[in-house]
Amino acid sequence: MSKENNHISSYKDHLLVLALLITLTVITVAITSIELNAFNTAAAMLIASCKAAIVLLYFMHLRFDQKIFLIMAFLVIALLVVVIGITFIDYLYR
Amino acid sequence: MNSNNQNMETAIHTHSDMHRDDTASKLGMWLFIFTEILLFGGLFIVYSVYRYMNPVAFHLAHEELSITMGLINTIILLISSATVAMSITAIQKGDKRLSLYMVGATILLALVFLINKYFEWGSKFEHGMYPGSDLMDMLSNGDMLFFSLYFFMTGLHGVHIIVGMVLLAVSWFKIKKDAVRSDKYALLENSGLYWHLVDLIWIFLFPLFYLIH
Amino acid sequence: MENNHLPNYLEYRGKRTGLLGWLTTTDHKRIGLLYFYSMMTFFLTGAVLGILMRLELIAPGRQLVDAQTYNAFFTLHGLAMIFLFVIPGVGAVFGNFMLPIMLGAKDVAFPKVNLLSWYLYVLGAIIVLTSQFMGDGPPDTGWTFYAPYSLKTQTNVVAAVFGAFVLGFSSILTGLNFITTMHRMRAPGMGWKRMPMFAWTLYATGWIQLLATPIVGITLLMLAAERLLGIGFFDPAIGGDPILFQHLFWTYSHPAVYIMILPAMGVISEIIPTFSRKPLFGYTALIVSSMAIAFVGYFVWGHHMFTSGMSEGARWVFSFLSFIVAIPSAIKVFNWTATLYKGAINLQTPFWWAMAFIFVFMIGGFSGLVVGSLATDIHVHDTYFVVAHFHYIVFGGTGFAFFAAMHYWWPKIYGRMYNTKIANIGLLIFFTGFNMLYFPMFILGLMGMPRRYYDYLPQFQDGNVISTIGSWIMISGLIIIITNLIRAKKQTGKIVDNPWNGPTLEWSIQSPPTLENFEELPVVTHGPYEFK
Amino acid sequence: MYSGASNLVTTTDNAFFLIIGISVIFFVGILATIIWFIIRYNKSKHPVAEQIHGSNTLEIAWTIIPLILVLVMFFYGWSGYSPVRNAPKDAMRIEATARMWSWSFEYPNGIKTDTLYIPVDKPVVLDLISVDVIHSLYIPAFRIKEDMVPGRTNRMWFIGQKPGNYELFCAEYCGLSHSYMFTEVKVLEQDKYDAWLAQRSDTAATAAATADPAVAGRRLIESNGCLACHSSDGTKLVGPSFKGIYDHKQAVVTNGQTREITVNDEYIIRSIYEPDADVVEGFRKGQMVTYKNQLSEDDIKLIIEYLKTIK
Ligand code: HEA
Ligand code: HEA
Ligand code: HEC
Ligand code: CUA
Ligand SMILES: [Cu+2]
Repeated sequence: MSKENNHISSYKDHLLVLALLITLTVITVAITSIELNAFNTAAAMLIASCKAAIVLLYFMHLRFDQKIFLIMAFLVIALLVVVIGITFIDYLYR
Repeated sequence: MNSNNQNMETAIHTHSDMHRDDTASKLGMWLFIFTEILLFGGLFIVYSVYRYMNPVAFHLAHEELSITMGLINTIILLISSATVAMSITAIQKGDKRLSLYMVGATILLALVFLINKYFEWGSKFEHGMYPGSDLMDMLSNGDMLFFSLYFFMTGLHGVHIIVGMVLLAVSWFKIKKDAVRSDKYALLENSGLYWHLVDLIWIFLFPLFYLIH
Repeated sequence: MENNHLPNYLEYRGKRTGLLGWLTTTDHKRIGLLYFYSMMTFFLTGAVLGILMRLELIAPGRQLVDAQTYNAFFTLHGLAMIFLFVIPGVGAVFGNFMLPIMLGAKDVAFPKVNLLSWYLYVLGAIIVLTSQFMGDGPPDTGWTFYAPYSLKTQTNVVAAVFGAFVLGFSSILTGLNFITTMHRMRAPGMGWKRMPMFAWTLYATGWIQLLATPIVGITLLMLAAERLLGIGFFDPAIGGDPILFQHLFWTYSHPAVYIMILPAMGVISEIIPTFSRKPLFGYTALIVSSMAIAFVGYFVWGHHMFTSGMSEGARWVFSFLSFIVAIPSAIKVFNWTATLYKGAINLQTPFWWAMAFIFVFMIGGFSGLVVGSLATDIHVHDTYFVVAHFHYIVFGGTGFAFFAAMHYWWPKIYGRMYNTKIANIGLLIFFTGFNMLYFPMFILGLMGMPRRYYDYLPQFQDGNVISTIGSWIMISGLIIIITNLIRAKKQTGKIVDNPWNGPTLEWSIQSPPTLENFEELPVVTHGPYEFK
Repeated sequence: MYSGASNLVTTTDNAFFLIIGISVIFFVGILATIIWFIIRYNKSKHPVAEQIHGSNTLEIAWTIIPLILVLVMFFYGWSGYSPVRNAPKDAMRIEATARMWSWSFEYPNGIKTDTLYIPVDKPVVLDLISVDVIHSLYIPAFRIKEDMVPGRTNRMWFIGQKPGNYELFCAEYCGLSHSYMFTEVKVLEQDKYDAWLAQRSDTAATAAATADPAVAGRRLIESNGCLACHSSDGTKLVGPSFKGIYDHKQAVVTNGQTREITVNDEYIIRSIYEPDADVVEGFRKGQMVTYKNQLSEDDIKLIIEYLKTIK
């Protein structure tokens, strides 16, 4: 803001992003309604992650803001993923 | 001594105004969002572990939820995310009226989301499915875990919706009173960030509870 | 006023005065003191419980209280010491007071949020303490709240859990505040590589507070929901997994031990250069090691669960990582030692405290290696060996650093000097008592005495008697130390701005500081530990 | 140390000595250095400090050396622990059940005891079962411990290598009488063990068939750990005393309502199968867990016969 962040996204961009998100949502519903077994979960989570990334980058402005926010957000999410992974070292190999 | 102190008082006030640091408050909000991500992260761990341990029960239980309801709510939240983002663009461009409309629309959409949720939960309650009910006690282990998580996670998400609405409502009044304006909109921006977080969490809750099997 | 001092923050009168002035203050220094006074109250509560437990354990069989009361004692003792004393501990008291000054700032980034944290702290504490008197009696789960016992017991667990949840909130807000302060409020010229070590350790701590606390928050919330609403998460009777509770609990509570120790290490890193008149040896290495402790410390939680029936692979990974996390601590100890080399060592009370810290911290840390190793932990897990480990490192580490910080910054905070001779004697007695109290516990643990035991077999008595006597010696030391400090606070006399010739910014201003800390914004031109 | 009581003692104690040994060397070394510096570079002797900022060589050295040492420690800990996991196939199986606050051990031939009897030099696998909360079976002399988690079965195994009696503790906090949840392991020579087993199966069988049902009932009460909570002499423990209980009029709380009942067969069966259905006034719900899977109705009949005898 003020000096540090003067990028203003246009209304059109917001609407485009929204359209993209809704499309992705419809796609997940479609994909998961057909039987794909394990792939099902993977596809749903992959699309959810894409949607989350879009929200973070555009709606939450990470793409245009100072890089530090992007780095922090990335590290935090990576941390969560590693924690889930380590927890599963227990559950997968019991 | 007394007058000395008086001077100090005023000195602080002018000072703190001069040193308004919007980036600091944005950083603060981001840090808070990280905390929230980990808060739900804990629940995601629980969810994934129990899903792993009870795949069949989770599959069957999820069919009790209505995909249509979930889909509608997802789209509502996505739109509300866009409206709040546009309200920020509007305030940045100095368009107070549009900004007010957009924040208003966001709050309204949030309300619709909650009403939707109310009916969704309500229909479960009608069938005797609510925390602590006899029906719930009779469920098989996996079903019990699924619905416990369902109520807990969507419930906690609902609480976040309400907090977000309060923040947005405050922003609305501040915009109205010109306390939030084109050169000073940190409050709106931060409320917007918080609102996007609420959306972000739902983006994961939706497939986890309604879709995957 | 003496010495032409400007009115300091203690004398300053704003809109509200007296008690109300304190309770509505947003001044980081006053908030630091609010934390200090409330924390000492809780510490003494926990400490008295510790003494009572030691009395009970002086001989097998019933001495003072019955088993239920004893179980409630160690639960409250653990809760008070961990959640009310060492977790906020050094950070909330000395971090609040010193961090902005060390950075050359007027206050923290969000002074009102800072006050809110304190209120949440007190609220959480009150909830935890009232849980003792409400409902069906004091909780008796141990501070770890392991399910399913915590789901089954009839005692008032929900309130205690909820109190811990509120305390977590307070801790998160403090971390958030400090991190933002360090990112945004450093004085001109104070680059990241010019921040004092204490600030750096608070930075690392802040991240743990932010990213680990919510996990225990949500876990405790689930536990409360399970007890109140009967929805199932952890009860095996409905398919829940009690081990998952342990995973989530320790995902926070292991990082939490680094919340406790990192600021303490920061204090030691301030004291040693000041009294050796030398820059901190390996400043960069110390920064890296702080961040490494915070980071790796996040992934070792499973070492509390080696006997729980975790998978083999998980035991392997957690043991391995536990050893890795010892390395950054080792680096710190080596650098502190090296800082003394070719210094001009000034043997003052804070320095002695720092040395006592290193002594007990090493013992605590080395015993951490024993419990981090698989074969040996199978034997000593949940025995007095672990009790000895964590008292050495929590009390000996964080507690000693807390006292070291008190002795180091007392003149800065109150502008009064204590009697150093009495302080040294107090320390000596305290140190002797401390080792006598906790060292026998190592032996008891190796002999196989389990912890949380109200009663024990006769062969364990010798160790317990020595330990109990040690606790009395330690009380005597502590009473000397505390009265000495309180007397200093009251006594009038010359105010010393910089009694130790400290190099960092807090020593460049008057003691006690003025409300705004600096009359004019300092401009920093060199690293934190430059002498002459 | 190195008592050789079980097959795990040597490896575990080796790990102890290695870790403690390295630690003591470092501890003494660092302490000596500090003391030396304090004396040598005291302000009075060395008034002007040299402004040294650090040394990369040293930093690397004291990262790498401890790293290697901890890896060695890790390795010893790991290798000392590995045998704990791999039980031999031919090991003897015993089912160990923990409940608040007693132990029960069931042998392959169906005998139950509250003390663990094992033959010397024979691998023994314990299936660890808990019926209520987490307990932990700990035999200090054997250097072994594993939690007993309700809802799942953990395992441990060991070889008792020296005949004798060893303590067995509950190491995981499990409520009021956690510290009294204590029993013994008796390691017997093979022939003595066989004799014990024969005698036990004998008495168990005869007791069930011929002897006084009250004696059999008493044995059941002992082996199922009822006495952890119920005394037979009128003392109030966690649960009401068994003394004079039969035919006694009792106030109980059922679904929140207090009512008066007479203790009879039906009520006792209910108390044992659904302890929370009627809660005796002045006692706490949720302490006693159902014995549905442990005691048959016939068993309870015997217990009742015994209860009738203590007036
Ligand atoms: C301030 C808090 C604190 C700190 C800093 C630590 C530090 C460490 N802790 Fe500790 N721990 C606790 C607080 C803390 N702990 C508490 C409260 C519990 C009990 C909880 C409960 O159950 O109630 C516990 C329990 C605990 C356990 C579980 C024991 C059990 O229940 O069975 C383990 C197991 O691995 C462990 C390991 C370690 C290790 C490896 C370190 C390491 O970080 C230590 C590193 C330090 C050193 C190694 C010493 C300095 C180094 C040198 C002088 C150089 C030479 C070094 C080498 C050659 C390596 N701790
Ligand atoms: C910072 C943390 C901290 C501190 C400082 C202490 C301090 C003490 N602890 Fe601590 N302890 C824990 C953290 C801590 N403890 C934790 C986390 C547990 C685990 C709980 C659990 O199992 O859940 C535990 C468990 C624990 C046990 C094991 C209980 C069991 O497993 O059965 C014991 C037993 O001796 C004990 C003793 C003591 C004693 C005697 C002190 C003393 O050193 C206290 C020092 C204080 C004084 C010496 C008194 C000072 C008083 C004055 C100056 C005022 C004078 C007033 C009077 C004399 C009335 N503690
Ligand atoms: C963990 C402790 C515990 C154990 C072990 C235990 N009980 Fe109980 N028992 C209780 C408590 C507490 C009550 C009272 C509350 C209730 O009725 O549930 C009780 C109540 C009873 C009653 C009703 C008593 C009355 O006065 O009406 C009977 C009969 C009984 N138990 C039998 C047994 C038998 C037989 C066993 C062993 C096979 C046993 N109990 C093991 C705790 C225990
Ligand atoms: Cu069973 Cu402790
Ligand atoms: Cu740990």
